[in-house]
Amino acid sequence: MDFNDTKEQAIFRKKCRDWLEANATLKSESSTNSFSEDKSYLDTSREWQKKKFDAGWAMLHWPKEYGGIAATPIERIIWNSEEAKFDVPRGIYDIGLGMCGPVMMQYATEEQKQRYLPAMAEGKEIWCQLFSEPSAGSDVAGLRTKAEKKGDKWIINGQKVWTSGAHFSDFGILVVRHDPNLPKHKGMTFFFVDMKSPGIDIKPIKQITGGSNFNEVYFNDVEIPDSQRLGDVGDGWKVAITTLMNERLAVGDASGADVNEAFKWAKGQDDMGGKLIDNMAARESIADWYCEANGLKNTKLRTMSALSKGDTPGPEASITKIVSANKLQAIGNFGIDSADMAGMLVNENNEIDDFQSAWLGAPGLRIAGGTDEILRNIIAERVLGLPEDQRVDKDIPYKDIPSGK
Amino acid sequence: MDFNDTKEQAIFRKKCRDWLEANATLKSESSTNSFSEDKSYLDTSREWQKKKFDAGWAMLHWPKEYGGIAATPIERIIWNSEEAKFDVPRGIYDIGLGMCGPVMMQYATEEQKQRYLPAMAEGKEIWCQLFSEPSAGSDVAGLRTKAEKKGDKWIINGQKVWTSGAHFSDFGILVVRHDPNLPKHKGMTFFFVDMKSPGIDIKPIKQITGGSNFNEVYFNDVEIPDSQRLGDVGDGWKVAITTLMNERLAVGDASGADVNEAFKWAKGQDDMGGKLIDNMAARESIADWYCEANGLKNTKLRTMSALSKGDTPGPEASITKIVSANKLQAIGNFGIDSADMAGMLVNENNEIDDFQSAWLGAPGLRIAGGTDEILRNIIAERVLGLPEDQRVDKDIPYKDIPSGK
Amino acid sequence: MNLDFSDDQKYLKEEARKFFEKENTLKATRKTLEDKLFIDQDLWNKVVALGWTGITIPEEYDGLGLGHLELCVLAEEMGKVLAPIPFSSSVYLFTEAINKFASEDIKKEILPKLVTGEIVGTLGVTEDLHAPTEENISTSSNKGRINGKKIAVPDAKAATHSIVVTKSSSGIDLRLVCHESDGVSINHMDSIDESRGHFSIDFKDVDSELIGEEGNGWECYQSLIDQAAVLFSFEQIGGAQASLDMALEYAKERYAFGRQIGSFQAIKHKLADMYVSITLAKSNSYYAAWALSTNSSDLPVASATARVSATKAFQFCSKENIQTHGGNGFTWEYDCHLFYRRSKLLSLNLGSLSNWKNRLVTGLEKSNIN
Amino acid sequence: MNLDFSDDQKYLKEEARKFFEKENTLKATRKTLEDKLFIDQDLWNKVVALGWTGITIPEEYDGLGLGHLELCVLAEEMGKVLAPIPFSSSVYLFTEAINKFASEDIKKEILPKLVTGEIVGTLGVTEDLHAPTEENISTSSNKGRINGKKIAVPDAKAATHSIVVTKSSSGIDLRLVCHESDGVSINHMDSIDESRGHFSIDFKDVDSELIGEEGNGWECYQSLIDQAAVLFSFEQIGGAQASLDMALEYAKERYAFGRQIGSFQAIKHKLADMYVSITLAKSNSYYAAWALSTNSSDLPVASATARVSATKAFQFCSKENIQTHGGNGFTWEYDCHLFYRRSKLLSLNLGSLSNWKNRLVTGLEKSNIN
Repeated sequence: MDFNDTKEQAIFRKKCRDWLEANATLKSESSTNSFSEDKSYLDTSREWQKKKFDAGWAMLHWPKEYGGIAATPIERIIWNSEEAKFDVPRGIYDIGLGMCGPVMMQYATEEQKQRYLPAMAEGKEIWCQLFSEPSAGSDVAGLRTKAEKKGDKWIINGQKVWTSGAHFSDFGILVVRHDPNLPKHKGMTFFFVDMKSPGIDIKPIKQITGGSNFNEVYFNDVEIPDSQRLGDVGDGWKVAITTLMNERLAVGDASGADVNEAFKWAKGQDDMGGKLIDNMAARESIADWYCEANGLKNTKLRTMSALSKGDTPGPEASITKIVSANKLQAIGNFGIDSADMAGMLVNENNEIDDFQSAWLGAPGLRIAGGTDEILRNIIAERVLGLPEDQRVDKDIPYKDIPSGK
Repeated sequence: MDFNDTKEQAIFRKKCRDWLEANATLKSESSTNSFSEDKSYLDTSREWQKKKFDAGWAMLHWPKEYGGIAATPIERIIWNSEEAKFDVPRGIYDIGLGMCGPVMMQYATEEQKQRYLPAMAEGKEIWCQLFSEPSAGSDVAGLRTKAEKKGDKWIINGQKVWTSGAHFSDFGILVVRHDPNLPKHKGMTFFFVDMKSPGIDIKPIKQITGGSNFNEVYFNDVEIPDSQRLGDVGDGWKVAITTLMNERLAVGDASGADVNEAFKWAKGQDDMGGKLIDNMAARESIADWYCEANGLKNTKLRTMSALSKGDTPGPEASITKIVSANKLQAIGNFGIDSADMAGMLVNENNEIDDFQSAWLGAPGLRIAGGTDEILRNIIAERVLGLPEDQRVDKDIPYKDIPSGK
Repeated sequence: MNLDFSDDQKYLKEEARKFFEKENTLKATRKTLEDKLFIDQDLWNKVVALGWTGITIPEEYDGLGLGHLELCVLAEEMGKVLAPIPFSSSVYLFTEAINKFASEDIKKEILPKLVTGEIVGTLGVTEDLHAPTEENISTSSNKGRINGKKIAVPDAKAATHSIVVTKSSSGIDLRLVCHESDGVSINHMDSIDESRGHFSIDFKDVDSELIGEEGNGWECYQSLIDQAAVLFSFEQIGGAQASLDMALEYAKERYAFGRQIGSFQAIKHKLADMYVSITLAKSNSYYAAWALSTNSSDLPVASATARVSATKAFQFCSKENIQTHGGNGFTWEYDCHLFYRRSKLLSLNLGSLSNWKNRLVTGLEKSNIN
Repeated sequence: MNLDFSDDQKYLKEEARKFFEKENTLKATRKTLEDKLFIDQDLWNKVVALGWTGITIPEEYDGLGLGHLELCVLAEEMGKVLAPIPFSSSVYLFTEAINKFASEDIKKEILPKLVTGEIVGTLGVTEDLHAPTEENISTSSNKGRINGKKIAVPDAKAATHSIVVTKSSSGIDLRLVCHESDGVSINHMDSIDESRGHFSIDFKDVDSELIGEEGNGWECYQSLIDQAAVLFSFEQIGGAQASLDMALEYAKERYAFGRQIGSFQAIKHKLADMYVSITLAKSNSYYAAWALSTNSSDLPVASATARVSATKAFQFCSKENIQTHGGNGFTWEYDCHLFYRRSKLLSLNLGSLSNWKNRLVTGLEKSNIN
């Protein structure tokens, strides 16, 4: 066991570091680049992506012909850990590069790859993902959006939901139902679509936090050329599931107030009857959260160790979200309660505002990218090898599956 | 709202009280009658039961012809609450009078009722219940024990398990499978059986506590006259389910160390660094347990209020067991931990011994008479009206239901 | 032996339920929150017209002269619909303070106007980002003149008067302030539940009247929140029950994997746990209601027990109601978050959960049940 | 970047697994508990013969001179089978104490015999029904003579020597005692896990030798348990993993309602939660193992973190393993309770969970990560 780089890794890390120092500034208290969706942030994101692309850092694990440098997984980890130390824009390209890129890489024609992948890596074009539907959340395969073949085109009608960045995306990946008479998982087909196509209508969704990071996307007779089909007709689920796996791996640690913020706050909080940190109940909660936070951190380190040995990562991402989203909710609640009645007040105190955001945002994290319940099922079935739930939606035509109203 | 008796209730309570004071002594620190299964305890139990029977208190809600005084539910509650204050033996007759009596009352012939009920009420004959089997626990209806009709007799072969008091019981109620070709719930028939019949073999089960309050009961070609059948052939489940409901109502509060014991202990426990009760973590746990304990107590009071208005009781028993069994386990663990390393030691300190018994006994309470999981299902389905789990064991012959090995 | 409300009280409860339903109150709550109205004035006027602000006020002061049990059943119904009105501030706290501790003159002056709605009250105690204690109160009263600042005061804008917890040479005093007096300035403060407005009140040499004895203000305040905690617990039970009802309805009509999601044990057992938490809280609140209505010496422990269980129940049920609704539960459009927000407001008002747990055990120590 | 054991260490782990399997150790554990043998002498002799008692002992004292990482992998395997041997007492605590703090003479005398098994050690600290503290230790040492009584000392019968935490004029001293010395009497004490014997040791004017400096015994003891906590956490992870494995096997082969019980979400999610708790504990223990093996300044916080997560994981998994087994889990015949009992022993030895949580935060305060 050791936390030192190998000689090669050290050299590579220095290379990353040198370039980053030359082209960006280290994070600090006054760091400005927190994720947002306004124009200015989009622009700085594009600039930074372009800069990285020109230097070969944009998608370093991609083959050279698409703008990468064919880096190893561990080199990619090294780059990410170094880039994370700098005050650079993040988030806009995560879905495109993390989910759409891989699926294009696997299923698009050579010509399409040449056309789309470099533009994606360079940041010229932003991509989004169109899977979930109002009646297909945890059960994504329950999706209804229709695709009808007309000549060499497909006509799409229906509604997608929970699409991040739909309004500033150029393209999207899309899974739809081409035949409701086939069994649920066999009647789907996968496409990529130009988000500027006529008939696409985008409405933002307001969340309980007040923010709007997601959209509803309506399809009214939207035309997609058959050439933009990814995988065979009927392979939609097979293609989608690989993407979903990437999402589950991408869904990282819940950002927001964590044990360090709770600890720091508890050391300062004092009602003249004593410091909160000396309250054994608060103390034990902080200990529990510290164990969870570091359990996740060290689990990631073990995953990297495995990666650097060439093994493939396990189901850590599922664990990470279950643990960190619930921890976030508990810590937010702890911080709010510690201010007693004044815990209600917004904009009085930055730390309390952070605890409130945690408390309001956590419920979404417990749901997005797989609810606590779905993730426990995944762990039980894929990791522990337990049987799947009794299924009533298999081997019968999709249209005959009970769906309420 | 008030906690006073009505005039009639007060008169009745005094009547109970007077008789009890004349025939028993109030509970005290030195009370001796804690449940056990030795001969002496059986004898004192018989004596006390006889005394009550002669005075009409034994089964006061039963009709006069079977030894009761046709008391109202609230009168029964008053009697129980008064008797509970006295140092008298309890437990031996609970199953017989609580479960076997009612089913005999409902299904036996008049002749049989005359023969068995008064003897049961008087305590001359002890009854037990024979439902569970090694392969039929939570799923009681999965039972396998065979009954074959021979002339006017039935021949029983198989094994029952978790039978309390089997070794000192005179009779038992029994549900068996008379036809494995019928669907699971339709192929069962219900009997009462003489526990002294040839072919019955009883083996005690040792629990993790070291005690043995239950038995395995083996049936080898045991003969039961058809006249001892309760309900029609094939009605076994219908008869059993009414009994099981009585059991779920009978399964009371988890006895053992409760919040008062934890509170008392915490006030005394001191490592010279301060009293445990001043540790906010311990303090908050005690508050939580107090809320649970009193929530259950007050729920019972609400049930009695309903009863005294002539309403029928709800699902409180299920709640009681889920909450109190888990509370017992937590309090036991709290008490043990509070003594640090010495919490391991048995027979050093009575209070710690109590916490250890709670910690060792609670796992059984979370299982007996319906596991936490089964009880949550009951609440979800019977109280909240949620759909039952997907069933794969209905409407097919019992013998075709998957059962592992 | 009867731990239940009387038929008359149940009738009043049913009337209240129908009233709030007819008024479409949950919609009004959303509008109040979204438009930052701080209060639904129209709904409040109707509640006053029904005489509910005078329920516990003796008839000699034009009130209905009823008991606290009637207040409990109303509280539960208001909790179910998150009524956006200053009922708790004005009735559970202000009115009780006047009723219990004020001089005959003040009672004569104030109580009748609370019945008519000419006067609406609230109570100001919090000053900083932590629990108020006898030691850390700094708002001063000197010869009846108040100087200082209270924050997070609910409903202060709608209120014409406040009871203010102040520090004087003789200790803690409760003092009555009219919001129209010189030197009073009231400003809105943003909060996580805007369906009930919260405000700061600045006092610059403000004239005031003493409520209760000089120096016994802290005891008075403690007995006031012992009482109010029981009524809050009924609002919390109402909110918890409404959250469970929403979750149940959704679990029955929402399908996934070809089944009602309510047929999956993960959901069934979650909702069963909600039911258990509500049942425990309800039973404890019933007992506390009895203790309140009979002025039992059990009240401090009984109210803390009701408060702790009801706070836990509402927070748990509103949280897991969102989870049961999945993505929809996280949208502004669904009502789940209104209950989640209110559960937090009610858990903080009167003091946080851990403070009440501590208070419960302190009560046990005093009443040494062992 | 490598937070994993080396291939050699993994090989050693696999060897240990095979060894304990061949020895049918879990059966031996049950026999030891049922027959109150306190230790499986035959298994212990074989463990000694394998050289495992000398793993961290330098070669100059006839040890293998390996590091703590090798000890970690062995600990995990011993935890899986609840090995009924004094390994933790003698190796994690006694041997480490001699190795780290004893004089050269004592090392020369003791260490080689620990390798051969002629000497077996334990550590006595507890005196009463609460956590030992620097203040409440009363066993006295005066000019090297010890008077007092230690209780709940694990493996004392099998041990030839003890390290005893004593109070002297200069403060707390660690002192080495030979159990054959005059004035030592050792008596068995009943406990909730008889698969490891616990004893009282009476000291009547017993001769002893100083370990470490006079008066710095408490610091030495603290650093000893910082180290031992890491090794205990690996035993706990082993036990937790074995509990999950039992539950998994049962959930797959047991049928109810015509289905494997492992197909019900109530069971699936319970086992998923076990897996999560084990994964967190394992990762924290790996990090603590690194801190131990490199003598990092992180050790106090890292070991407390491993200790707290591993204690929670083993207690949770052994408890819910019984629940998963239903009625069978509550029988003496099934092995579930052996793990439940051991989870409690390991959670108390070195001090209770809440003490370790407190210790963790104290460590954070010292290392002021903020």
